[in-house]
Amino acid sequence: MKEEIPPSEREATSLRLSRRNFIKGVIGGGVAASSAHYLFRASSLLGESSAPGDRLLTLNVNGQLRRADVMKQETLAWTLRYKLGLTGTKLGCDRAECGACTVLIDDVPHYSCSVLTHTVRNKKVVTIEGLANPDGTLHPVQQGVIDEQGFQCAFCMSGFILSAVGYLKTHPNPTRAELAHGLSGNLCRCQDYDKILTAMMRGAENLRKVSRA
Amino acid sequence: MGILEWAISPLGQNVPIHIAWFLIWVAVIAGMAFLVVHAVYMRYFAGEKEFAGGATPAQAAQLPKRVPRHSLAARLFHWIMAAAMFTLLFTAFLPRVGVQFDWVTYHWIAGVVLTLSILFHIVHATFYMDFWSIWPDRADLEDARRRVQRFLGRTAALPRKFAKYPLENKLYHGAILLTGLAVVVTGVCMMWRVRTLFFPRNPYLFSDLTWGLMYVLHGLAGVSLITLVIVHVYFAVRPEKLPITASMIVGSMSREFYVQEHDPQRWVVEPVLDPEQGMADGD
Amino acid sequence: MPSPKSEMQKFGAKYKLIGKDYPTPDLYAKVTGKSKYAEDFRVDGMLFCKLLLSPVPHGRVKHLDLSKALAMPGVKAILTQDDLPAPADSVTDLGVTIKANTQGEKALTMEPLYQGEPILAVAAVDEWTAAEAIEKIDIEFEHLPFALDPLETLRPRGPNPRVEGNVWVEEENSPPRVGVLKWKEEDFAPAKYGQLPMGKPQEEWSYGDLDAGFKNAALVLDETFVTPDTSHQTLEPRTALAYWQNGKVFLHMGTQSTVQTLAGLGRWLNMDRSQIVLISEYTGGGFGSKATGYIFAIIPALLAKKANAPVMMRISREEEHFIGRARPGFQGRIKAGFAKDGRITAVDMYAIGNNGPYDEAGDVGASGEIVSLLYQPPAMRWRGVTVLTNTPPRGPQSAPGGMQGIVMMEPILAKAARQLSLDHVAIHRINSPEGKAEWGPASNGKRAHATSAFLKEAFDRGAEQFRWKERVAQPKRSGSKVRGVGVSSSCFFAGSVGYDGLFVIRPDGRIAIQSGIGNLGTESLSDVHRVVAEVLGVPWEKCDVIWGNTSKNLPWTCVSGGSQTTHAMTRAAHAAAMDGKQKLQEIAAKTFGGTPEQYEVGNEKVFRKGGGRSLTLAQAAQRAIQLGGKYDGHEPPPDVNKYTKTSIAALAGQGLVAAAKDKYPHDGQSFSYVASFAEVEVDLETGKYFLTDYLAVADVGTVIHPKALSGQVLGRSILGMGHAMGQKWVFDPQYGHTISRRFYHTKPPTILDVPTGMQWAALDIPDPETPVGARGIGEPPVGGGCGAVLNALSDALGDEVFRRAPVNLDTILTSLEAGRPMQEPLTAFI
Amino acid sequence: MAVIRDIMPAFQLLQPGTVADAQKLLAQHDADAWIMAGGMDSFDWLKDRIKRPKVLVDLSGIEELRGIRATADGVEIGAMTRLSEVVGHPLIKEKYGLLAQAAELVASPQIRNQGTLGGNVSQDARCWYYRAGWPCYRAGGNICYADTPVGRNREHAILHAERCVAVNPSDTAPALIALDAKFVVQTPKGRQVMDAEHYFVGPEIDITRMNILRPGFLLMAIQIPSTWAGAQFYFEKMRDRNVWDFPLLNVASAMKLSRSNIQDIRIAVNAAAARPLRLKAVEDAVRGRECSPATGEAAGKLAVQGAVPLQFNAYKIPLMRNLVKRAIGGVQEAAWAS
Repeated sequence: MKEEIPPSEREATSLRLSRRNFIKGVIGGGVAASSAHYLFRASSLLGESSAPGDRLLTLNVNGQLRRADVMKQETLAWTLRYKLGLTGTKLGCDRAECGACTVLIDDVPHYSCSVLTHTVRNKKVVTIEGLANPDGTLHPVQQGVIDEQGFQCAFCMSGFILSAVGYLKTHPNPTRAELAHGLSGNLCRCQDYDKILTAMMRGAENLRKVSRA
Repeated sequence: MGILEWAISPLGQNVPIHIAWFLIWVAVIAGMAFLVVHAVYMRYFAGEKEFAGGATPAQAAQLPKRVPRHSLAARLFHWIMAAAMFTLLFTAFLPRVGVQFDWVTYHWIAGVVLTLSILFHIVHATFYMDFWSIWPDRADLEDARRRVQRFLGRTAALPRKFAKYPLENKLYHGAILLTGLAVVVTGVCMMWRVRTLFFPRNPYLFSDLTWGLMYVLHGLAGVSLITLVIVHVYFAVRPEKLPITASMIVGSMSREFYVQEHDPQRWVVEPVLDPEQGMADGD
Repeated sequence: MPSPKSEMQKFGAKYKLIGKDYPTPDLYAKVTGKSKYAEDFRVDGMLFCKLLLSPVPHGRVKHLDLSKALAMPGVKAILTQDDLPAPADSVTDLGVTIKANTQGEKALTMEPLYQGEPILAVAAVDEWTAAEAIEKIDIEFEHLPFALDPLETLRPRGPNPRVEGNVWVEEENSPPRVGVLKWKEEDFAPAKYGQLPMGKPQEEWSYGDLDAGFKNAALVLDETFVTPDTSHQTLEPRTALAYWQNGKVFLHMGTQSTVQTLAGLGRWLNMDRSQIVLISEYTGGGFGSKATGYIFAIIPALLAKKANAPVMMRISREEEHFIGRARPGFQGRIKAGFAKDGRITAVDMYAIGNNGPYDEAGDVGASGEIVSLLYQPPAMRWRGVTVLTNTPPRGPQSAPGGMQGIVMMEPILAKAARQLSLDHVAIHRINSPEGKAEWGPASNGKRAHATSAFLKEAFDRGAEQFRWKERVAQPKRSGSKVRGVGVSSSCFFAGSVGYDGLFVIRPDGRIAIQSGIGNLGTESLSDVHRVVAEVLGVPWEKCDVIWGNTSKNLPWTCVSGGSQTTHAMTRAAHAAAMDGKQKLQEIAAKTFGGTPEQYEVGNEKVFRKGGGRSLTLAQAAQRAIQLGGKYDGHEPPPDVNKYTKTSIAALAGQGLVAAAKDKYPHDGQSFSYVASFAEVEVDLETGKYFLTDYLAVADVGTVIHPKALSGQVLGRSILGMGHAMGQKWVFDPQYGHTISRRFYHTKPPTILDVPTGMQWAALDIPDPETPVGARGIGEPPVGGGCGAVLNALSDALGDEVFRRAPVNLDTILTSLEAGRPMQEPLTAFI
Repeated sequence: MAVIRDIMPAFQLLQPGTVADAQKLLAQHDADAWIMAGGMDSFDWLKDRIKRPKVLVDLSGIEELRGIRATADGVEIGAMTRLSEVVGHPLIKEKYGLLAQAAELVASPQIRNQGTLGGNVSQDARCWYYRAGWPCYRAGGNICYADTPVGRNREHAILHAERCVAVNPSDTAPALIALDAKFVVQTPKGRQVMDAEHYFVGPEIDITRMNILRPGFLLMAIQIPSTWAGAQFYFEKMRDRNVWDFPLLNVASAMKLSRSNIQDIRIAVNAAAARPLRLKAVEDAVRGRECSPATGEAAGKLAVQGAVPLQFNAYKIPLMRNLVKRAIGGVQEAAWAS
């Protein structure tokens, strides 16, 4: 039943398609029931991995270059949470429906549960952990949440904040209704939409103040 | 490679859903192979036909010049059925081999035509025709034995001439009857699975497994029909069988051919007063 | 007509902290992504587990072969029903043993009663291996008859969802058992006309003279209404992580209650609760579905033991749909009589609740109680049946039963207003409870009563703020659009009593408040403890709330559910604060002489009234440690719960330990109330409608934390709106499978489905029966959110469009097209 | 075999940088390859473990498949252009606003940021039986679970259903048909340019596919001729939720008026059948007639001729009738509408 890629086929593929710009990544995920599993899970073993070299990626996350051993079928949300320890990105549905996993990729909000990590090489990923200044000053949108006591359980919060940050980059001065559209790819099951919107509007205001300053 | 396609039903059971489509090619190849083998046999190995008995010249003289063989009704049935069968086979299998078109409607309409024509044929053959003429009798089996023995170089009595239908013809009819009934019965049930004019669609008439088996049977019978049709067409165009083929069009065969192949005791043809004129009613 | 955003409401005029906004202590961690929910923890050597779910709605495993799965490298253990401990009996605080229900839900089963029920769990080095192992498992089921729709199984020869029957039968002194309830064929006659059949009920009660009520009515309406089954679908699935250390199991999971979850875990694991450490600092929503945890959390715990390694069980959204609980849908019918002025004369109510296969949800019973309180019928009969079906298990969801009762009743009230030519607010107002309003059936000849009710005031305030009269007067139809406005009453139980408060004034002068409340975002976790700071006159910045870990010495606390926390725990906090104050005064008296009464507490000091010597809190704490005994926790108060005593013992010597049980008097049952107002705009050519405005006015007693309250009032309103606007379950009746598995099928409301400027208000009238005057708010708005939208729709479209919720454009369009209701009247799960 | 969902099985990930390379890879892996554009549809199939390609060919690295270019006769949009780029592009907004409107109503902002125009038009059916992995016709089986005496088929087809009653859920497809767009498809035998409506396939022709793409085929670009640039457009999508929902029905039309008469028109609907339907009979009937509510009314009635409702989707008939009516005759806006 499982689709294991025989090594011979992998090599053949690599050989036949050796032109330089041809393939940016060839080797299969190669998990299945092989020993590769152990390699993946013990991702601390990065250096001694006998896995194919191109499973090793350098990712630009929150302004830092991070190395990770990433399976081909691995989603960005998984890599962030389980390989890079950035658990602020939540998995609510894993199906691009709830938005809890929203991160910025090159400043644009994406559902990280539905992005293969191998497709974000050379891109800039920003998660909730990367918003505040290193000195601890919160991002204006984060500050908006504090100001307005936005959100209840907050499982959706990082996704909402990143959606707002992404949206505000292109629409710095939205109306309440416009911002609601900008945030509409995120679901809040506490249904705290009114307070969230108020907090995000406050965030937009904070952001305008900061950028004016 | 299995000969069936399986699927997991919503309840987690493995159920067959239809035959594997490569069987289409198996059937085509089988038909062609038969054709080649038979043609080679006929060309190189078959001896002259030898018969015992048959009509005496006197008897022959009393026969009409054209011996009636198939009634108009029988011929209509045959050709309608043939048209339906070809439509069914092409609509069923062409899309499977890559020729895509809106096939289902044609398929079920042809299926209805086939079903009705077969129903007609069953009634007609049972009540208006010599019902037993198409079934192998003891003489057929005995003659078949004799022919095999003689082919193998053993001594055996000469086989007799045929009744209305040679044994091969009867066997073929038997095969087509089985496969035909299988496709028709399953096909009629399958009409509940699609939208037709006749009844509300209800794919839950039977259990998933029963349906699966039905589709498999329909498919197996269907591909068998490919082979059978190839064989049938092949015989129809073989030179020595052409008079029989022609009789399916015009309804009769020549007195000579009748005398040569058939045994008037086994296929009784009413003598006519003026053998040069017309022919008696066939059935 | 969008109403102007309400002016900033001012609360807590006589308080420093109560009624004021403040950033809650969990907020910074949440906003920076540092807050850790169950799935955010990592343990060395952690395995992952995946579940094999039943593909059949009712069956038995007749063949199971695990060998190929177990042979896979990386597969560490497989857990089945055989590995589960027998469910333990439970012992109440009063020492009464409650026998375990052997027919209740198990974490894993070989006799699945709904499609999606967990059969077994595989622990492996990663999820990919676990998933492939599951695919290698050979499993076959014997198929048994199943029932999805309560009415189907109540029919004389209808299928039973369980081999033993289709309802729970109460037994004296033993756990309930599954039995059979079938109605007669003739009972089903009304179904032909779309009316609910009403055969033999399981339970019934009545009060007042029903016949006279109907006889004297100017108008009698008899309406059948069907409400949807709706998943809680908390955004955090019920993921759990477990590991064992020194015989103790450490469980990370999302749960609404911290302290109250231990009991369930102890029972399910058949372990002493002292051997269980629950870590649940952040919970991604509950809405009732995680009130006291969930049984599936024991799967990783038992697997961790079997595999001798930590196990993370990540629950997928689809699994959450199956095991994550849902509100029971009702098939209900109410006959109500009205006097000319709209006052209800009698209510005859019948409710059938779809329970799923396991433990009975209390919704059916609560529905009658809430209707009896909220609409104050002078005579009422309530009958109910809770029917088992082969659908995912139900559980309490915000305003369990109350919401369904309100949703059955509200369309009738609106219809009556139209038929009697009455104003909708007026008909709600005239039937509203007030003061110590009576509710429920009589017991020993006396009906119970509420602590207070100010719903009429809420309607008055709301009508003004919503500009109700203007809106009613405005034109209804323009172009292809038609507008409608609706109001709804709403209420629910809002408080319990008798829990403990506990805090320590530390030698550094800070106050460590021990909170056994769960953190699911309502902020009651810290809000209620503002009372401690308020009473002691301590700045909030000097208070540390300790929460979310049962090894951190927490006091006996109510279940964080059912809107009881704010009420129960402000009382407990108040009691503990008074104890702390008393102890400070005593310490001062012991230190400086005089009597405790001569000392005052304030400004982080205890000082002699009128000036003089004082001790800072830090000094007092050091003094308390010197004094020992009751002051530093070495002698706990005698009447606190034994759980609290254990915590006090652990805290003893760390400072001034203040602890007390809430023994404040309490006359009546606490309820909170909401008056809801909604406006919709319907496009008659498409049936599509938009909710254009909404206002909820809450009577929740004293407002503790306005922003948190606003989140609850509007958030729970939206939860109710979801029931009106689209949330539902759909099953395929042939296979008994859930086919609405995704959010785009079950349709929880999005931010664009609700008005961008919703409004709320709170009366801020203290409840007279509790020291701070605060009642809970989680549940009360839900029925109003749904009822107001439904009533606005019928205002726009008339009475003949819908007879069930949710109402979608398809319903509206086909009914308008046909000129009569075109919805399936009774069938569940359409 | 027991079934498990929500774990994406392993596959080989190939990320070609050019179309030529992609073609080679597709030729090499043939039916084993799965083409991923934005992935918004692909991930569902993969995570459910229902489709198990050995090879995933990710097209996101192919620059030549992206971008919006003005051409001599209109505009060409690369198949891999993100929906949000389509929505925001000045040329599209200005001249082909119909497409921008349609694209803006797709799912949610994040999905529009990742989903592509090519992916949106090529997406698979959303029938909940099919998506549950049940062995229906579309999945290669022999049954339609939605059209049974008890099937739940509120979202399903009212027109041209043939065994399968699933619908095409694309929002941009009808807009492209109305704009008379041409689809450029690279096949192993060469490049084909076809009318938008010929890109889509109904179940009567191929019950397992929504469009003409077969293994080795690649949708390259969509060309919109200037014929309908700046015409009078109408797009309306009906859905249950106001974001992240598939259409219950949508309509797209482009109309040229000469004074108050309809000089020419193209109109299409989707979610009514397994492929987006161009309503040619309606176009022919209203061409030359006055653009008025009465014409709209007649057009609406004509549009739904032959519609066959299932048990739960009868509403789609008046809905389609009224949407077509509005597309041609206009909407009566409420006086109070903001």
